[in-house]
Amino acid sequence: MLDPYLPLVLMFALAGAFALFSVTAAPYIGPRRYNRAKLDAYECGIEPSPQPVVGGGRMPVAYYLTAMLFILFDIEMVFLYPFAVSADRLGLFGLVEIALFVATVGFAYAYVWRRGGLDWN
Amino acid sequence: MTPTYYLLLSALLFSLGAVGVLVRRNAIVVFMCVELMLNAVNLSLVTFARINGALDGQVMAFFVMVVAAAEVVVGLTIIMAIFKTRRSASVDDSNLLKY
Amino acid sequence: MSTAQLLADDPVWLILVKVVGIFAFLVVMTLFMINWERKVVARMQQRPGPNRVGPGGWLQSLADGLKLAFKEDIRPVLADKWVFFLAPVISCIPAFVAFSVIPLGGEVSIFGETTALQLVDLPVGVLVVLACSSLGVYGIVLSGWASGSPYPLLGALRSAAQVISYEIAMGLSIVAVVMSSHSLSTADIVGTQSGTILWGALPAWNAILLPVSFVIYVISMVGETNRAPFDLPEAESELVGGFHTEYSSLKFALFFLAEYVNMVTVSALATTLFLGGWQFPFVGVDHFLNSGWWGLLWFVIKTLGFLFLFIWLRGTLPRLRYDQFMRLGWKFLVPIALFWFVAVAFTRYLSQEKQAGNTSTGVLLAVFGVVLAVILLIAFLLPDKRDQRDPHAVPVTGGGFPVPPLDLQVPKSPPRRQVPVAQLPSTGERAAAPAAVTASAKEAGDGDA
Amino acid sequence: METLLAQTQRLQAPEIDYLAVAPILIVLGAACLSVLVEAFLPKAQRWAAQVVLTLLTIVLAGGALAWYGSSDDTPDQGKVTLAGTIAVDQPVIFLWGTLLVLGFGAVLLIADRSVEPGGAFVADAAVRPGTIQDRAQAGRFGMQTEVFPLTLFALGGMMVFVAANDLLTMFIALEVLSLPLYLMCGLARRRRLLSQESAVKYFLLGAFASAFFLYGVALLYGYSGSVKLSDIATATAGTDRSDTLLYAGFGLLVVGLLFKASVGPFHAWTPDVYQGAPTPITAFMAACTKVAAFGGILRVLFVAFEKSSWEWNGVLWGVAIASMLIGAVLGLTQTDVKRMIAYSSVAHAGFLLVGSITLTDDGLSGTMFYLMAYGFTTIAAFGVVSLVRNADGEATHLSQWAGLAKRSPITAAVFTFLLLALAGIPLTSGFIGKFVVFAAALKSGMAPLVVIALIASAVAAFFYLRVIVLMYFSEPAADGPTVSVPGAFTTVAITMGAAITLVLGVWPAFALDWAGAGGFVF
Amino acid sequence: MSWTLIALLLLPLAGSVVVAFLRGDDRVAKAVALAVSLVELVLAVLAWVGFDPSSGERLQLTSSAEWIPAFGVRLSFGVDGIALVMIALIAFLVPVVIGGSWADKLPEGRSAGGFFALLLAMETGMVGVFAATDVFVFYVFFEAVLVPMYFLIGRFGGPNRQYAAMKFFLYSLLGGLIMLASVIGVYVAAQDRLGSGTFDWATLVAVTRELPLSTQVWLFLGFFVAFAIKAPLVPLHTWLPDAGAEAPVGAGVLLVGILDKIGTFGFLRYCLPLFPAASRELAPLVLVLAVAGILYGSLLAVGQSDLKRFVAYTSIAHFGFIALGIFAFSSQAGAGAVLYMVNHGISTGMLFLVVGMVMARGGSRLIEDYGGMAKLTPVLGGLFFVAGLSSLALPGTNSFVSEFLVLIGSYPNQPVFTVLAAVGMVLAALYVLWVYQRVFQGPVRGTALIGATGGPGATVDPERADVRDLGKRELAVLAPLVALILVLGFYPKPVLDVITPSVGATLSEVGVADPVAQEGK
Repeated sequence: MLDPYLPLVLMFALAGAFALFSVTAAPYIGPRRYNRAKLDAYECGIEPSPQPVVGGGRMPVAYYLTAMLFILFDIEMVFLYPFAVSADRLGLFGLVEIALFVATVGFAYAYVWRRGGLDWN
Repeated sequence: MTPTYYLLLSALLFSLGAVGVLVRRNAIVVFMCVELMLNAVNLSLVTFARINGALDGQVMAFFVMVVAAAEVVVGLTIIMAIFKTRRSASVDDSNLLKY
Repeated sequence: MSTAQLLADDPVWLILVKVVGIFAFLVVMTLFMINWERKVVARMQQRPGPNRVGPGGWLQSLADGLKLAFKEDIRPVLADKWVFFLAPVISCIPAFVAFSVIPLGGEVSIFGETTALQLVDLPVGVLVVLACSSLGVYGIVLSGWASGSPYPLLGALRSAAQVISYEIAMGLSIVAVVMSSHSLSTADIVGTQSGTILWGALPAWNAILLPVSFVIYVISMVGETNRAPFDLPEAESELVGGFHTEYSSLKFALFFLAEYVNMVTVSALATTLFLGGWQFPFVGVDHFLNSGWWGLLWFVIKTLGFLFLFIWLRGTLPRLRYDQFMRLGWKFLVPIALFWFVAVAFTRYLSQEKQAGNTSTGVLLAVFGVVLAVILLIAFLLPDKRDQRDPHAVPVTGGGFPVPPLDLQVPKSPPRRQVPVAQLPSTGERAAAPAAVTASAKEAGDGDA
Repeated sequence: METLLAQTQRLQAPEIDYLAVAPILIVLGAACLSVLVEAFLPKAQRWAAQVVLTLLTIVLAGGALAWYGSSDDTPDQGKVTLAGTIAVDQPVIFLWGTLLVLGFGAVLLIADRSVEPGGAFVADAAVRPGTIQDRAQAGRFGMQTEVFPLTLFALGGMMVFVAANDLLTMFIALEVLSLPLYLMCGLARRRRLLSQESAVKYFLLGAFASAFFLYGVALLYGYSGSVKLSDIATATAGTDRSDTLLYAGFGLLVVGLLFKASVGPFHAWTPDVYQGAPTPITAFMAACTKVAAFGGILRVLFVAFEKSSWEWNGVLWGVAIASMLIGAVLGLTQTDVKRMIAYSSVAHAGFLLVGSITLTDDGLSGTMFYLMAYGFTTIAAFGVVSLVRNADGEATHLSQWAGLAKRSPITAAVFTFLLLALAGIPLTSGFIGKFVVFAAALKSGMAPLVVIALIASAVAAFFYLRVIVLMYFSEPAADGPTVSVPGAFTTVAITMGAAITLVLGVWPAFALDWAGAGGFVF
Repeated sequence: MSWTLIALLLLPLAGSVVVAFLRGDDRVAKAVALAVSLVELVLAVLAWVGFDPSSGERLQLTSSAEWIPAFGVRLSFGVDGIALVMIALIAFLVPVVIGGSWADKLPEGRSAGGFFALLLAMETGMVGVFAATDVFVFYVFFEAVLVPMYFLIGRFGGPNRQYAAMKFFLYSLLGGLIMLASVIGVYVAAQDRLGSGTFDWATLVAVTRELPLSTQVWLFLGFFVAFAIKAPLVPLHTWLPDAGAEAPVGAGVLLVGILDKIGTFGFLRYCLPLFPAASRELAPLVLVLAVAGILYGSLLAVGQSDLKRFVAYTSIAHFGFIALGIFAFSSQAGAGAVLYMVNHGISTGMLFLVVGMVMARGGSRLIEDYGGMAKLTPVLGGLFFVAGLSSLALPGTNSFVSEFLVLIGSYPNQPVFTVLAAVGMVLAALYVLWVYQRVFQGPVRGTALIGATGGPGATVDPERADVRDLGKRELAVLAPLVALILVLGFYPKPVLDVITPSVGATLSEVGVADPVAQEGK
């Protein structure tokens, strides 16, 4: 009996091989004509700003907030799935617990909402 | 594959994380090293669950993930706050507190 | 014999065949989809669309793809070499892997081997899809970050924020499906959708049983794939091309491929989760329409239906503003999905109790009502009554619009041509200028040793 | 796979003794409620509502605890509930009671707005330090009221931590108590850079330590096949398992715990965090975290590792000695009051560890009594520290305390009393605490450790005395700080701490009886 | 249940609180303090009368109450003869000190109320130390008494007071903590033997003497170090010159006169009865220290240039005699040692007071700043001489009796040490007389006196000098001391009667053969 995950690995390998081949081959297949402007960052024709964006680029805090919220809810889902699978067996206890769980997340959610964490102005 | 290899891998990852925490200077990198440690533990937990033929290790991994997530949220907040002020996330730049 | 057991007996060659088959299916679907999209949109806009290359113009996208391969591969000087190189790969692989768990059809026989038309049936099947779509985000973020250019970075951020935001709604909507079929296995989920409800009037599809989940899923699947009207990361007017602005040649093609494969995957997943998968409605499992290779046909038809929806939306709807888009996701879909999840959980419990003949249903109904009311209250009523703005308060979120870096000053043009020494200003100023640049670079750097 | 499925089939609802865990439920429930208050009340009403809610919660939880503790139905041995994850026994009741009262005092300090206009907490944490807005917010009469729900969550986490009967619950509780503390450290209204820096340090080191703890949990799980303390104890009794896992697991686990308890040499965060955090939070942290951490250490050592004690005893001896010496010696060099108390807490942690590794009933009750005594003294001490201020906020540099007795004899007298208690002079709780712990240790044959501990406390006494010398015998500095007249909240907190310090020193019988009421159940 | 001791304990405490709240008006505070201390003296006399040395009861005037049942700690008080004389000494010295400090110039900003409140608080502590019959309670008082003394030195002392106060406190605390280890050890031993722990002294005596020698030695050392620091035996004495020199005069009297006696009292009350075997084993060590103290203290006293340090070093020598007497293990020497404790309190107390009066006039502590003072202040000079003679144990003064008893009693057991100690007597004569000669004899000279009389180089006319002789208050303060010096010098029997049975009981507990007693048979 084969490991049930083998097909996934094969799929991964095939897709990876294909993608890697593409990115590796690309420079060799295409032409190469040096032009300094071409290698600058694209900023709509403006001279690119001198500071490097990599590492130092700063972004609105809201993105961090979204990332944190995502983590919160993603983890919530991690708990909802096992419950969902065995919901019928858990009966009233499981139901009450999961309702409490969702409510707890809901409190945090309401807090974030009310305090403007979800606003993009 | 014997589970021992997973345990060794987990130990290795944990050590890497620990060393990273000790030698790296960027707060965010340090923080990611801590997360690496937590995930190394997850690997251990799941492997042990497999060895013991029980589910609870995997359930624990869930809890660890939750904790890791909460840590990420809190940690990012704190690090961002100080980063905003100092424009540097280097641990060495935080040197106001010493005797 | 369950699908999982069936698949477990697959010999390696059969698995390889299936892997290659699915890969080919996805690539072909992509090529077809691009063309189809252009044609349909063209028709909607009263123009013919591509009609030159190949029969009826159907080879246009293939030609485009080949053309891309022969374009120059550009890597900006400021880009992070390896991450820039790997990002398309990272974005591409999960797109393909996610499709592995989709059941394309029922039990068939391939070269004498009895098997199911599915690459793999895992007990955590649905999670694989979700996991892969999460992994795909890395490709997006890393590509934007590695480009070393502000537009891709902001595009990537937007895109990532969008994908993860809608992934929440998507994940929550799927929970209800999982609850009704007690399994995360895609084959099981398809299996539970056979049969009919309401005395044969309707198929027992989850789309009908769980309409709210279905709607949320469909909306979020469009948001998740960054498609119109949610194609904000590629909003040409604001952000040029989004996270892949700096990419060209085959690397760009890979992003393109990944996007369309993702579309196919989410459509296929929608089919699987909500439209009974490969099964033909109204007839029993044993009916000949549900046997053999027929399933593949129904599956493709249903999937194409969803794909058409994508095109239709693109041709019809204007693009949303970013704040509208995030509001829709976070303030509408997520609370409704949560509410719906709890409601489904209660309803299932109630019906279970009723079947068991327990009489305390009334009490439970009351509990149900109270909990619903509480959640409703939280989800809808109170948060909309916005706090009075504190005049002193500092906005938590900051500006959400695509803005150039916060401390943007009009930079001094770096000298392109060598200026004759005589024309240079005094040496003091000459020394000062580069120093300023390094100082700001140091300031902006993260100080990592 | 089949066995796993079979396990899921066996899932069933656990028994819950709601009365026993009522204090936890009340505190954590109120914490959620508090979040909602934060979300829905207008800014102007939040402070009042939060203070009332928080104090009421603690009182209610205390009431529930008292009711449960005195009820006839309560088994004397204590009981294990919530599917074996929570044990409510006599030590837990004692520690819960201590935590709640200490928490009450800390909340009073947190809530005070008279000493510093608007309270010790930043009005708006999002404002960047050092900017114009920051100076404006420092003068505004408002504060980030999120600190109240955070306090309640931390308190709830502490309560679960001391009652956790398995390591996973313990880990979760550890995080529930730590994460809010990390945040609270960064919320000071003044000296925000220091405050934020302390938060970062605490967070990074805390997360590092909890990773160690967790790896220890994983290894012990591998060793014994369970994370229940009792199962680990059973496993250590057998001999056919991998000792490597046991030692490594125990070591890592204990490192995590010792870190939380700021036992040297795992104390590196303590001085920085104590100094940088807002003083009410420092008080909360110093008192309650110490109680919780040692509650956890006691339970882990007593329940899970009693049988293997000969393996680790030597190591913990060394740790205790190191902690006492580090705290005592490094404390000598400090020039900041808060840092000094931090080092003193490291030394005290060493004393507590001496009591913890006795593994006797006397050691248990002695350590718990010490915790209680230390907690109240510390809360009051930090309350006093928050009163001594100059234009920039608190004046914590020792030189600024010179001649304080002349400006404010009562403050100086109270602080002197508290310092004497920390030094362990008779007629204060500190003396009785040291006495009971050392008596237990001596009884377990740890005479050398006791002697070292006594020498360390003599050394430590030096830096307490130095403060007294400064306050009483030195001439006041010309631009010295003023002593704020404390508002009702701070007054109550300081009075409570000092009075209990005195009562426990003069008439400790009731507390000793309570602490010695029973052992752990598992 | 006798209330005398409890009253003795509570009265000064209450007085202290009252005085502390009278800080506004110094005169009232002083008056109240004096009144309280006089009432205390009356109470002490009552206690003396109530004590029956011949009854055979070791501890009398006992009282006891529950305190910490978990550890068997009881608030037990009682006195034997030794403790009784010490309490009487306290009650006698405190009013003297209050009178002596009546007109002290306090450092700027300090109120007299605080000073007297601390004095009274210390009186409670000292009485408690001597009256406690529960080891735990003893320990509590032992430590608690440090605090008021610490503040007395630190707040009201000389220029170097911070250092001195700190040194005093840390030495005592370190000793106390080491003793704590032994206290706990004794408790644990009792718990092992009796099943339940106790701190009752009488019970413990029965228990600990059964302990094996090695245990006894360790526990003994714990107590011994604490007491050796208190009664400064030589290597542990360095705090005393500093503390004695920097302390205000009144506090210095109590420090040297009473507080240090806690150490020698502790030897008698705790070290010997609790650990007889260890005491016998370690007696030579103690004797070496004692004799070293005598010689070292005397030599340094000879070389001192500072008056207060001079007194402190003479005390170190005297404590050597006391320790010698105690650890010579004969009833004569023991009784002599206890009597010496009383006498030393009186004579050194007086010496301290007189030195204080000299300093109050000259404003300097250095001997070289004085000279020929007897011309200006003949009465003061005379009294200084009396105190000095008492200190060098001239026959006819109180100290002679005790020193003689010590030497006589020690000789049969420890001839070598006794002979060495006798050398100390010679040195004592040297240092007392030499200091007297330098300060009081000859022509008026020295910057302190000249500064006080009209500038450097001025010819001092005794008739017109500003340095006045003793006033009425000062005479009243010194008179009782002189009286006692003389009375006890000629008729020490009442005190010895009280002391002897207790000393005898102690020695019988040690279980050594008493050569003097045997001869007497």
